[in-house]
Amino acid sequence: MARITASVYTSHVPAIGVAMDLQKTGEDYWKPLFAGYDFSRRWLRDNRPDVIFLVYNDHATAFSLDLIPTFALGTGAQFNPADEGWGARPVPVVQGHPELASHIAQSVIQQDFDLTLVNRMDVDHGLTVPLSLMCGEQDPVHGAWPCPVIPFHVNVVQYPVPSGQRCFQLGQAIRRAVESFDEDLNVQIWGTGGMSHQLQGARAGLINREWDNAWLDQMIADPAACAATPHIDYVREAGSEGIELVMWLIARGAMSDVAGSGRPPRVAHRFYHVPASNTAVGHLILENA
Amino acid sequence: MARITASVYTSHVPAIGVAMDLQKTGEDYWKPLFAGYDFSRRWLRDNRPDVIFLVYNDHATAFSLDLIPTFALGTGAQFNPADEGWGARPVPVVQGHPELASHIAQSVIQQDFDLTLVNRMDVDHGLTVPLSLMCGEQDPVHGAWPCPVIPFHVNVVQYPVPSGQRCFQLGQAIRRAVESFDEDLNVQIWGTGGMSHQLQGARAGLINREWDNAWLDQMIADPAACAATPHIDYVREAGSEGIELVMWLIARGAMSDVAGSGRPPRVAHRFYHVPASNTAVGHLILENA
Amino acid sequence: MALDKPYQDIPGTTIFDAEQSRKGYWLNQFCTSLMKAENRARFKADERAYLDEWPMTEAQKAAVLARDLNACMAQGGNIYFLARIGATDGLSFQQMAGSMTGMSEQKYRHMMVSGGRSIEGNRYLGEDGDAQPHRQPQGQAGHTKD
Amino acid sequence: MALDKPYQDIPGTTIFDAEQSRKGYWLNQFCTSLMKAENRARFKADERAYLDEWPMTEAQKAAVLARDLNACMAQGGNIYFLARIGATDGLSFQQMAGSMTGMSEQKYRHMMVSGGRSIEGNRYLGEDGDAQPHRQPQGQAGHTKD
Ligand SMILES: [Fe+3]
Ligand SMILES: [Fe+3]
Repeated sequence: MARITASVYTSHVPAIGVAMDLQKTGEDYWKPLFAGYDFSRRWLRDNRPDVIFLVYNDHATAFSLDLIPTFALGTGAQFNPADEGWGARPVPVVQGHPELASHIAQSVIQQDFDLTLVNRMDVDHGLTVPLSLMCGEQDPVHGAWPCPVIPFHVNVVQYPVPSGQRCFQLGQAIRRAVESFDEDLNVQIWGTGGMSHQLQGARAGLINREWDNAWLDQMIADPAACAATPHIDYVREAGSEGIELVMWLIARGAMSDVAGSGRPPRVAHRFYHVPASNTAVGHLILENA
Repeated sequence: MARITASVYTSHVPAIGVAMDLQKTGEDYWKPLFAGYDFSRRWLRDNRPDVIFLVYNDHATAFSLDLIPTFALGTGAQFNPADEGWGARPVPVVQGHPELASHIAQSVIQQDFDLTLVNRMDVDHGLTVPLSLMCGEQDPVHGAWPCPVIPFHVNVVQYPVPSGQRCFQLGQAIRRAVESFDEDLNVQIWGTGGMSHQLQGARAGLINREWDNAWLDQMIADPAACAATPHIDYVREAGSEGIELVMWLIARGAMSDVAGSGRPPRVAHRFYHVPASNTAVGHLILENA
Repeated sequence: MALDKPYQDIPGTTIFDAEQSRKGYWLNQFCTSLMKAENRARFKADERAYLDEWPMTEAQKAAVLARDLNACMAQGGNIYFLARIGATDGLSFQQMAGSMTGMSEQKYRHMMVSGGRSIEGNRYLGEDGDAQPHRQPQGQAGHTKD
Repeated sequence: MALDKPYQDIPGTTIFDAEQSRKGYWLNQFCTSLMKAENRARFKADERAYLDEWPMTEAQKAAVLARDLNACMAQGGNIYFLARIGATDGLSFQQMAGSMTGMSEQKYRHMMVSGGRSIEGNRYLGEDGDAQPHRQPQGQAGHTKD
């Protein structure tokens, strides 16, 4: 049977993609950020999954105001990097895993999550920047991501966005779905976005290092309590775009301790850095113990 | 405050639209069917709502396999009748109610239903045939539907479709949402699709009059029990397209007896007829008592 | 895969689930393309050439060319998508549905006005209703299969 | 409307809720159109003419022409949509975000590398943080508002 072995969490700032695409990672501004991912790239090579279930949000790229899904699961065979206005990122096409994705869709809808299934969409920096951070530079044509990726989009742009509680429960449903897939697959679930940042208004540039780290502590140790954090706390304490953190709770909900294994996950890596552009960057790797 | 005063249920067979659009309603084949809606048209004139919340399913018209929402709520200002391959039906444009629709969206998402919001889509026979049946012929340019309509699409095309239970709970959530809208509006909720029919394979043409009527009896008198009907019963007993009936449970769930008023709804009208093309036509009007 | 598919014991019925949808993806996308008048015209002008623009299997293309809707369904087609082919040919839903039963258009229409196909014997595979595999094609009783 | 909007007491912050989304629908749709190179070229060639193709309010058009992102937000714009205007102008997200604070690009960048804007005094309207209305525009201390 398939199983979720680890979860990875990381912010997905567009400027990080730009820094990698323009070979600026050695500049003083960027060095400390990328240093925080050195371990992670080795870890991913040593713990290469068969499939990555990647939770992210589209930023008005594939989904305009014409159509706003709360949760959208990519069941297609492949997904192209999107042109977000500055040209498409020079990274490999994302290969999907239609069999596992369709299986998860069936299971999760029958667990009363009202998914939208998507066979055709372009994926923006929300999905490709985490892949770049964890896998390093990849030639768009001759390179490749290490394995198939199932994109899972969460609306965090137009309110109301799903609650932390709903996201946490969804993660648990995804775990049950993966474990009912017959093929023997090593699946990682990644949660992306955050941490504190605000891209708008007089309060733009807000960073709340203390709140971010307290949130991380609680998300690791007591995720059910963390999931009860109301939206308003994210917005007030972590900025209007800090709400992206609810996506991390989907990945966290899929870990085995939540399903009652009794053993808290092992923190393989933890990193925090300010700033990347407007944003506080948080990063975690949790392994099922 | 806004309130849901009545629910209307009707099948939405494309051939019924064709019969009206080509002035064939006086033919022997169609007369008994349209006679079943004479009362309903008078009733709608006498009980004209301010808004109709119309639950239907798109039939691979607005939504192809590119994107399959489980639940899609139309928050746009207007919706054009779709060209389903035979040309668009000659009926008026559907005017939406963006304020109430957005309000319902906000409330229902916060009640943990993972809606997709849609501002631009064409509406197919699933939505326009019930309007035609209840309102009679309307000139596409000089005519108009009696009030704004909020389209609500349910996926019943690709399995898994939402359970009857989920639909029934959604109806309850919609009622709560409507009742928290400040403006004083008379809202009707319509559920469409069904009854028994199968459009495919060696079993095409299946009709199950006994099952249909027993299901209607139970849906009226004990909707919670009716909502527990598993998918397989619909498919086996009412044909592969009979599954559309889960949409009626959304409308039924929004009635006040379900919210604990204690008074069962008044059956203002009930009608059943076989056939319209491949389908058994069922029709109900329930008023909150 | 371990998920339950309780609907596989119903005669003459294909459920369009995720697996069918994956199998029929390009077939159904081709059908959707026929919602545009210019595509219908191009398809009619040279069906084979138009089909060859799509990454469909040869079996899917053959099923479309033969207007064999049962074969289309077996290859992952869904009736609401396949209806675009029928619309292109000027057929009604009743003609399309009837074409899958082996009955003549007249006989199918007569069955419908007489109350439709009976459920008796057609709930489970292995019963003796008219939709059961051993009684196909329908409307051919006493005739040799051709 | 009776739904709770608990986020209205945060200084310098607009939440893109259903009401904002309705207000800003065409503004944001206009922004989305700039994801196509040919539309960016047409917009740049004659901004006013391109804007006039959209059913936007005059206030929305003026805010776009002035590149006043705070005014765009007040008219229903959302930053991820508005970013398409910035991309058309060759701006980064940091430049766009900074432009809404009244700070110079240098000062904003310096604030960020120094750890970002402090939360202290910026949680609730009526406190005394730098994002509060009575301290706008920022970075103008000692200067008369112009
Ligand atoms: Fe983001
Ligand atoms: Fe239907």
